[in-house]
Amino acid sequence: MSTDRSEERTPLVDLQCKAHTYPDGTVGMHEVDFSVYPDEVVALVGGNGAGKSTLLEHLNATLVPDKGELVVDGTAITEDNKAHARKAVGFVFQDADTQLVAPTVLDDVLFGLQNYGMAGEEAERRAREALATVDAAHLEDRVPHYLSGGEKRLVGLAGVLVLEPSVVVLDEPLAGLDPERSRLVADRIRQIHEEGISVVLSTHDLEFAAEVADRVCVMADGNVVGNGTPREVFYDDELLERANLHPPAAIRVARDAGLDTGARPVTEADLVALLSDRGAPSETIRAESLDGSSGD
Amino acid sequence: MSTDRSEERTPLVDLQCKAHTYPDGTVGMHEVDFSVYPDEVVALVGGNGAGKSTLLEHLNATLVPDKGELVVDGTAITEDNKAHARKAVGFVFQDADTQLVAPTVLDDVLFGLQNYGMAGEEAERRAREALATVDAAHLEDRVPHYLSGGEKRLVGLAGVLVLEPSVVVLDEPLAGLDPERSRLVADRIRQIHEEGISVVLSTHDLEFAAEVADRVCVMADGNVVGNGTPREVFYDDELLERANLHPPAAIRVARDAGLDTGARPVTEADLVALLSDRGAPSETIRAESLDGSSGD
Amino acid sequence: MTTLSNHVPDPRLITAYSEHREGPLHRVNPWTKVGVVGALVLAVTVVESLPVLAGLYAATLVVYGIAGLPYRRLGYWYTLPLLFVVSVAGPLAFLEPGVPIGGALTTPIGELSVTWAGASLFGELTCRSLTVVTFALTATMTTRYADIAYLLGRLLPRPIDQVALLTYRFTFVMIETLEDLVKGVLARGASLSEFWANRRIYARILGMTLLTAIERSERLVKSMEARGYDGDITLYGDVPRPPAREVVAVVACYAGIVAYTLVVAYQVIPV
Amino acid sequence: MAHIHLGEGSFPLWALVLWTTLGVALVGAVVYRIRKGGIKTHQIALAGIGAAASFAIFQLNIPVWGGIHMNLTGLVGILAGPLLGALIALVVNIFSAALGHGAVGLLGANTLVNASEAIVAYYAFRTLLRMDWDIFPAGASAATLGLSAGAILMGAIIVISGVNGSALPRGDLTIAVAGLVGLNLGVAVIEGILTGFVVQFLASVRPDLVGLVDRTTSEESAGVTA
Ligand SMILES: Nc1ncnc2c1ncn2[C@@H]1O[C@H](COP(=O)(O)OP(=O)(O)OP(=O)(O)O)[C@@H](O)[C@H]1O
Ligand SMILES: Nc1ncnc2c1ncn2[C@@H]1O[C@H](COP(=O)(O)OP(=O)(O)OP(=O)(O)O)[C@@H](O)[C@H]1O
Ligand SMILES: [Mg+2]
Ligand SMILES: [Mg+2]
Repeated sequence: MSTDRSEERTPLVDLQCKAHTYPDGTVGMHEVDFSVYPDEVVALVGGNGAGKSTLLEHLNATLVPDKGELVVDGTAITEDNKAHARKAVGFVFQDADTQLVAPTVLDDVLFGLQNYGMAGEEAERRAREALATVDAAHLEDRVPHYLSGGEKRLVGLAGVLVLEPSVVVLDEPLAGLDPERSRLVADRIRQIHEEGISVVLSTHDLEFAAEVADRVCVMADGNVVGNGTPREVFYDDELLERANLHPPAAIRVARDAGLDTGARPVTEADLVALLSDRGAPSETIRAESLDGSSGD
Repeated sequence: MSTDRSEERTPLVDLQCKAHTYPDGTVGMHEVDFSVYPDEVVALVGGNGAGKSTLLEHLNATLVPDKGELVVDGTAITEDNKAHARKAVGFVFQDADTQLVAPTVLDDVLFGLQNYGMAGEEAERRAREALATVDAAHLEDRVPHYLSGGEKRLVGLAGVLVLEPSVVVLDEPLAGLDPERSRLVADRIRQIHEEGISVVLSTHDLEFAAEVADRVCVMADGNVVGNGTPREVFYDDELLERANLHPPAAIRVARDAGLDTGARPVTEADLVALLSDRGAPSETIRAESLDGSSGD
Repeated sequence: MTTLSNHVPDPRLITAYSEHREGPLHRVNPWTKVGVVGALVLAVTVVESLPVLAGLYAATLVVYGIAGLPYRRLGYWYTLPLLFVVSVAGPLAFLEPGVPIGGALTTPIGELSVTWAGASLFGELTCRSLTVVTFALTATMTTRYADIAYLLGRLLPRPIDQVALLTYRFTFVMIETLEDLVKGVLARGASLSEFWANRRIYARILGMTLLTAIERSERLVKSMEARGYDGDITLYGDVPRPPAREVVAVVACYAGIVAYTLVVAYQVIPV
Repeated sequence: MAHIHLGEGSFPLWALVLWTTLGVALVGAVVYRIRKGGIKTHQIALAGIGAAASFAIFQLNIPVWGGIHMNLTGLVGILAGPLLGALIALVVNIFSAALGHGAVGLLGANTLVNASEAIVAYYAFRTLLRMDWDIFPAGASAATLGLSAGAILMGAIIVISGVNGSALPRGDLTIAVAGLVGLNLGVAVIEGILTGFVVQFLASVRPDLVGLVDRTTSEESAGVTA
């Protein structure tokens, strides 16, 4: 199982990590070789403690391998030029609360810009623009403490987007969000992708992974154990078993209902399309209309 | 939309709350009238900030209404007999981290027992039994702080079950858990229910609600706006719209694929059953017989 | 939450007043309020006359009311400041030389009586303390979060300003952590009503609070560094300079106090 | 934290100036030391959130003698070290004063008192551990020592300053203040014991925080205990 891309293009981020050991001796991950290519959405999936957060935090040199190498945009990252990795790879942490440090939302979005020496009108203009991108312009004067979970996440995202990174990393972007807010965040992720920024995210929600990702990476026991398109990965039972995962609902339904005919649905939309193809005839038998539009 | 039960049986917990106001003046919920009956699983659903946690925390008198009343097992709860509510209604908080306070897992499970004056061999035996119920016997000597999210949640559950409550309340029991651990927790919830304990839980995962709950309560803006079986609630579009929710995947798929024929699937299993019934025939159209039946 | 004390102002309530209410003092420039706090501190330090001190205190109480703030809460919040006054001024009320009020009480250690001078001292110290307490609360309850942050950032040297800003931001988070821990143990039948019997539970709650704080700070470092922070940046917006009439008012306050000091208190300039 | 703060206006003007100057000198020295080592993000984050925790803990009503409140300054000193401990004491005092607890004019005096608690507790704890004391008695004694030092310092500050408007001779004032310090020493013992239990609990969960084991990457703890 491999992505064709890997041979074609130069990666934006290339991580080779023999091992990462936490201060208390826990090996968070080992023998990991992970790249992010231009213009893709990569989803990291795996059980609790599989090493997803550990891997993600290596991508902008928040953590560094015991032994290994991180190359960002062609530059090898060392102790001295971590700032390069930090700037090129934006990071939205799972815990939105610890990401917002300034007294107001606008100040918080400005925070990163100021750290890179930009201030004044121009900085404010860009900050407002970033907030608008995530549909959060109306929040600019609010105190972070009074934001809802979803709003916090969006503001965190704006604070990263404003730095114009080439890659955005999101650790569990949907954690704790209700369906409506999840949809909002998912839409923003798609939009960022359309603007040409690569996205790497971790999630426990395989339906979400199947929907947004071009590529899915499966982790287990601190290792990347599988890698491919959602369809490749989620139909690989052995792989999923190894990572303690279950296939997404669409696949389970298609299988359990004996529909597994080669169309290989992965997302809900696939399933609907498959069913409409098949369901339509029997629908008509019951004398109903045939405009159940679906598919995409 | 109403539950027949309400007229038949006396509730285990009966909450009438005119309003609850937080210290900073936010009204967390108002005009809420909520009961838990013997032998049921109730799921509370609703958007972020709808008031789910606020309602749940009233059930064991962690929070008290500005004006209102809580009756547990026929006893009205006042400032002086909160202990009665605490003992009868076990509470597993959303944030597993702030729930475990002892240096080892076994100590933590013993914690509640000791508070009720039970100690020694007998207490330990019961604590071990409770840990075994949630499949966590092997963790007994571990430091709770270092457990994975799912493990913490299970230990928290054991710490409550050991007290033999008549109702167990779980605030977002699946938050942050991977699919395997979610399934484990869901299985435990079913098992607790089979043992005759009523369960009240809140969740953002409507598929999960549809699967485990006998009754679903919908909250919006600090109010209970709907109440009924999963099928009643999740097919009530107006209600879901009002609460900013989308129907579970099975319903969406069935609808989008134009399968909505009266069988009204709610869970994945329903959908599979429906499809197998229908799938078989249409499978057969492509060479087999036509005895499609649906509904039950 | 009953276990959290209502004798200590809850920062969440304070901020709710400053963020969500509107009153005449909300519209006063934050620098002006700081100026007035300074003037009041100076005033209560140099003024020695009980009537004048009582007048100052009454004035701050009125301002508190005009700002639309709740008097009943203020009563609770006075508990600790009053305790401090009592602990220092209480013994002095008995020891202060002078004419006893009423009869003396005979005790094994000698005669005990409150003197007029002692009672007056007690009154003075109470007015001094409560004047500033009341106005400090008025100021914090009518100044927006972002503005307070700006003042802190401006008034404190680096890196204390950074520390103070993070403290301000995370106080809310830590109070919630503490509250959750308390809820968690109460839900499992713990009683927190007696300290000694529950000392271990207290230790665990407090230990977990600090542990959470430390681990949060470890994550915070990551998140700040991920946005290029290296210990040295402005985290706050801007507060304009006060309008001329407010400047005049503050200057007048100080001038009045200096004049009072020179003329009445130290009698440097004879009248 | 000694449980009695000095109230606003207790001292004459000259004393206010004196203690403010000394407080500024102490804080200046701390800031100088921190700046000299290069300001590290983790120091700022720990001090910031540590102060927030200390401030939050102050909200908890501890049912002794009808209810006392503590900031656990001794514990904060043990965990954060003398430099950050002193900064935390200052910041906590600033926020306390803003909420009408403590005094704006006596920030200097109150900070001197609390910083001394953190600093003494830290060094006492290190020393006792080196002498192979067990964790509970070491934590409890160190915190009690630190808090006692603070209480005595506070007594000294009051006696030196003299109470504003009081005609009482210094000798009699000393007697009155001795009673107050005695009371505070009582509270110090209670807070010390509580600190001992907390340190013991933390040692069982994360021994590296109380310096019982070295973390392999010492980056984290190095600045903290500097
Ligand atoms: N700060 C830390 N100190 C010690 N061990 C850690 C630390 N952070 C993570 N670990 C350990 O490293 C391993 C990988 O953890 P990681 O957080 O990367 O998993 P994850 O895949 O993100 O899990 P989750 O889905 O629960 O977020 C786990 O065994 C975990 O216990
Ligand atoms: N401690 C608190 N202080 C002030 N307001 C609060 C507090 N806790 C909750 N609220 C407010 O009360 C309302 C209901 O919150 P609650 O936590 O009950 O919602 P919820 O349905 O559990 O949301 P979520 O799905 O995000 O957990 C919200 O507006 C929330 O901001
Ligand atoms: Mg993770
Ligand atoms: Mg909730």
